[in-house]
Amino acid sequence: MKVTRFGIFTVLIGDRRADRVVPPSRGMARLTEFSAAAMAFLAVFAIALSSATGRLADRWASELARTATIRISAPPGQVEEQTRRVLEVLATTPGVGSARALTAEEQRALLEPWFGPDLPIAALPVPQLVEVVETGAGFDSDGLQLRLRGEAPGAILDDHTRWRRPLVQAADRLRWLGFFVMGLISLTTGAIITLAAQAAMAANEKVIRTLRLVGARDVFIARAFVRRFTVRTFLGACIGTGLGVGVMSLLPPGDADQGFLTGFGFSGTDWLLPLLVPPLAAAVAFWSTRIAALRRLKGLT
Amino acid sequence: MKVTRFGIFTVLIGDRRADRVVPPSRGMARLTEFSAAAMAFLAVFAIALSSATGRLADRWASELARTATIRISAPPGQVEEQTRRVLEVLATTPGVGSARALTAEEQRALLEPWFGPDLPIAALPVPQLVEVVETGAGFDSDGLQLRLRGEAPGAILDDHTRWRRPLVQAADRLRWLGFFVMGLISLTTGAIITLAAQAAMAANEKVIRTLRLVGARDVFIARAFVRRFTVRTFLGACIGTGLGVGVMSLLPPGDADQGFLTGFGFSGTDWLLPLLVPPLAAAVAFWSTRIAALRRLKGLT
Amino acid sequence: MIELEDISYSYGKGPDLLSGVSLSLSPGGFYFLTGPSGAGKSTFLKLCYGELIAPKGTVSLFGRDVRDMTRDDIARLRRRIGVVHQDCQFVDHLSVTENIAMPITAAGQDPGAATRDIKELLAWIGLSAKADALPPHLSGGERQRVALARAVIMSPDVIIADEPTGNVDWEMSLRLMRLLTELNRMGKTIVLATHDLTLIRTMKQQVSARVLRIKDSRVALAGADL
Amino acid sequence: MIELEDISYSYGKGPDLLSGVSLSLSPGGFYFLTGPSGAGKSTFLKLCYGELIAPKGTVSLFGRDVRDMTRDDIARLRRRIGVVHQDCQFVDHLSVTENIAMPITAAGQDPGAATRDIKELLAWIGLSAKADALPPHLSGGERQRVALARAVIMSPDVIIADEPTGNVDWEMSLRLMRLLTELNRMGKTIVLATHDLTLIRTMKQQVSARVLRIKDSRVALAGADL
Ligand SMILES: Nc1ncnc2c1ncn2[C@@H]1O[C@H](COP(=O)(O)OP(=O)(O)OP(=O)(O)O)[C@@H](O)[C@H]1O
Ligand SMILES: Nc1ncnc2c1ncn2[C@@H]1O[C@H](COP(=O)(O)OP(=O)(O)OP(=O)(O)O)[C@@H](O)[C@H]1O
Ligand SMILES: [Mg+2]
Ligand SMILES: [Mg+2]
Repeated sequence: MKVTRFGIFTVLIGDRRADRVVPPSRGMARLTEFSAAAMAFLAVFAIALSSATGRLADRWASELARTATIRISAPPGQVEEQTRRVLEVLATTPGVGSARALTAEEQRALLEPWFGPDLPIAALPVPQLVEVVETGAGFDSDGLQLRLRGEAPGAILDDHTRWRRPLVQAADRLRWLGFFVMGLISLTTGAIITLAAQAAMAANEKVIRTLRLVGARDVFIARAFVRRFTVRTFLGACIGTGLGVGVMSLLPPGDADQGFLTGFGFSGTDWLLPLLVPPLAAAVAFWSTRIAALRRLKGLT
Repeated sequence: MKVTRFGIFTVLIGDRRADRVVPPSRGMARLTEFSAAAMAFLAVFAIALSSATGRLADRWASELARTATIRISAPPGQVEEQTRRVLEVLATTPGVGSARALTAEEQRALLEPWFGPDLPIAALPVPQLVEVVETGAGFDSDGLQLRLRGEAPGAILDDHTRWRRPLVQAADRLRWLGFFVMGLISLTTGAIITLAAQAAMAANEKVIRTLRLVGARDVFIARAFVRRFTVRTFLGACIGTGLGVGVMSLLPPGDADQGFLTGFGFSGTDWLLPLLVPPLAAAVAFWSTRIAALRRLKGLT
Repeated sequence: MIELEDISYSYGKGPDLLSGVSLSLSPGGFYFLTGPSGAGKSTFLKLCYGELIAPKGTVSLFGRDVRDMTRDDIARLRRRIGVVHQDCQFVDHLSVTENIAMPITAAGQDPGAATRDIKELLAWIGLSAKADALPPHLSGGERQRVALARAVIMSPDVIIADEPTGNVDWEMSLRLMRLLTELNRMGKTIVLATHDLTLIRTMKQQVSARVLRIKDSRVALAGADL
Repeated sequence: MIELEDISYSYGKGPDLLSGVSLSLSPGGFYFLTGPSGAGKSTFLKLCYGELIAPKGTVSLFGRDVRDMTRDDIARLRRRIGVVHQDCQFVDHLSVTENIAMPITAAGQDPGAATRDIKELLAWIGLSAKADALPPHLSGGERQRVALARAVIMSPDVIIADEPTGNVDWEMSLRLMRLLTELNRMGKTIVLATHDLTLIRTMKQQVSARVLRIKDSRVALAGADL
């Protein structure tokens, strides 16, 4: 029951004579090509989604999350002393990566939207702000609050991470959703091509019987079918990918500063990712048809 | 060439005798059911995407966009006078829906994160803030800035709409993307079912010829095929929808306050939308098979 | 019953297979159709039950011109004509019994009522044991017998059989012929294409059969020269 | 050449169609196989070229037990046995010429070299005009002739034909027989199933043919009682 191996190379080179024995079934051909094209088109969108979400999650993770602010409001003379003590506390707090007091200029820049550029910041009871950068593990914000209250009564912890963390999680989740949809599409393509191949083999049982009758080997028959389906799937996937990339490039280009939604699409080398779709689709078609063909042939003598 | 009408009702009621004449082709049956299921599954996700994005776009449109702030920094005695004049200017500016000066409490609440709750707001040179709500058309912000400069030299227009508008546009765009993907999925389903139906009709040409030979009318033959395909598609779509809804309900529930990403999924009556998928899929299958069947039959005598 | 008037027929752009054929098959007649392989016997029969429609000339079946018929009319017409196709077409996934009952099902009637008729027919053609077999599991001759059974089950006015005995042995051929002569005595019209001249000669001694011969795209009554 | 030893065969759980058949077909022999319809002629032939494999007993083809053969071995074996199937199986979308050349293509050889042989064969079977036709557009008898042409194109050692003349007229039958007797004179083994006793009697006068008869699940040499 052994069958001489034939690889994807033989399949692409092809054998005109073997090819001709497979009926050029218009219905099945169109079905295969169309499914491949539609799936490739959807795959391009799924790739774009997970690539855009990946970028977003990375940016949020690095920029937004993992920072907290401590605000120190105290009578003018005590601010510096309390700031020093807060920094000391933070230096010994597990989960705090780094901490530093903002300079007067930085504080002015933060307040500018509210008071305009001419604010005499030195003359005001503006609290001192301390920026805390978390480590990956994060710190225990209730414990820190308690310790701060003991050391520096004017210090208030404003933990941004509390509301930022869900956003990062959500971006991660969306990225996984993208992967999931991609996986689903690959499986669906594989299944549809497999089923189409099986249906084609079933519909062509007469041809297969006739070929066996006149002494054709399994490998001759299978190769013809496999080649037909692989080439059709590859062509369909190329068309679908081309259309998908075309539509994507028609979308207005995303401005990186405007966040995820306007940045939907590919950027930079991401444009190369869709190129993987047609060969992958062809590989799926090759294997699913090959297995379907050889399994079916085993049933006939 | 007229064919007695048969509706979706007859198709669902069925006719055991007519049914039996269509061969129970396992390959085609599975192909149809699987495509329908996969497409329904994807459709559920697309519906979820566009429904979540729709909610987001609505919220952003109502909450975020269409507001601007005017900041009036002036020597203490002049603030009230300039505020009055700014409101007058706004009242006659086209595109401004409403405008009002914030109260001292509201300003204190806004500044609290920076200065703590004990800020003696009256003692500070805190600028007066005026909230401006745009109409749908929006105002000409450069023109307004110029007019304000003439009337109230201390007034500065802070136009949030400039950076919020792209977000709303993006949300809208994502919603359209959802609709687009849904449309694409419907078309793909229709096409795959049509092609599968055509392929099945082609594969069963012998049965059809035999039935015509013994005096079966077109409507008898077509009905059997149409029923087979409609029922299979419906079943497949039910399975796919069920799986899709199941997976969606396993996703952690979104907290409406945390914005789009965590809120992916259905909320409230949106859960009813996926119920439309199976009947729509069945309708697509009904019509595409019916057309394929009657067209094919016309070619035979 | 079946009237052909100045019929010409060719497949595609090929030469005329039949040309200027005028013929009238009268009710209750028993006709043999013969001629060399490829002469057009099957083509002639297909014209007689509306599977092919001649572009030139008129074919009238039961008094109606086939070209004026809708597809549904033709379907109803076929219920009055039992046909044995040369390729014995069956619905391969249905049993022999269901296939024989197929004309009844297609006419929208209940095949259950014909169960006894089918059993008797199967016994006559020697296939009682094959009632539940599937057509692809039958031998060549068994298929031809089932096809004949299907053609006669509705006891149609006309029975058209294309080489119904090509794959059966001589004894079975005679058995099948007896079935057809019996139906002919009941007034049915029989048209039977065969290349087996021995069979024709034998039958001519039993029924007043007429023999049509296709030669050089003409159909002519054969005389004593058979 | 073809040796059967104590072969029994039944389809599924049915009764034994053949039982205890031992037989040896010698090289260069001309064998007729006859018996009533449904007796098992086609089944017997299928055992002789490995389409069916008997669970009991041994079939040796060219000295090798079929049960020891791989699928590829069987494929190669079929290139030495030309088969006319009772259903004349063709690749429907390829022309008559391509179908006749199919054994050459399947063996991985260039069918171009056989163009002249195919032309001569087509002329002999009277189908020169049909060289480019598709099999579904042929008449029943034309299909049988093409199937025979395909079986002999590789001039295989054994030619097995199942009712190759069921749908052709008497003159054509004799023409086809002359082709087979010619091949038999060249040393080929011929096994031919037919229910046409007239044909067998006529042929027996021309070649030293032996007649095998299947009866009651046994295969026996028929004597003068034919
Ligand atoms: N569908 C078709 N398209 C083209 N040519 C056809 C078609 N059907 C038949 N022919 C040709 O028409 C001729 C007559 O065919 P037909 O089947 O009527 O012959 P026949 O007399 O029944 O022969 P046989 O005894 O072999 O069955 C043949 O040469 C055949 O090749
Ligand atoms: N695939 C199958 N499955 C089950 N039964 C079968 C199968 N093929 C043939 N048979 C049965 O086996 C018996 C012998 O069949 P076979 O085809 O060998 O007969 P045959 O002698 O060639 O008859 P004919 O002259 O009619 O062609 C028949 O009764 C048939 O119904
Ligand atoms: Mg014919
Ligand atoms: Mg047989």
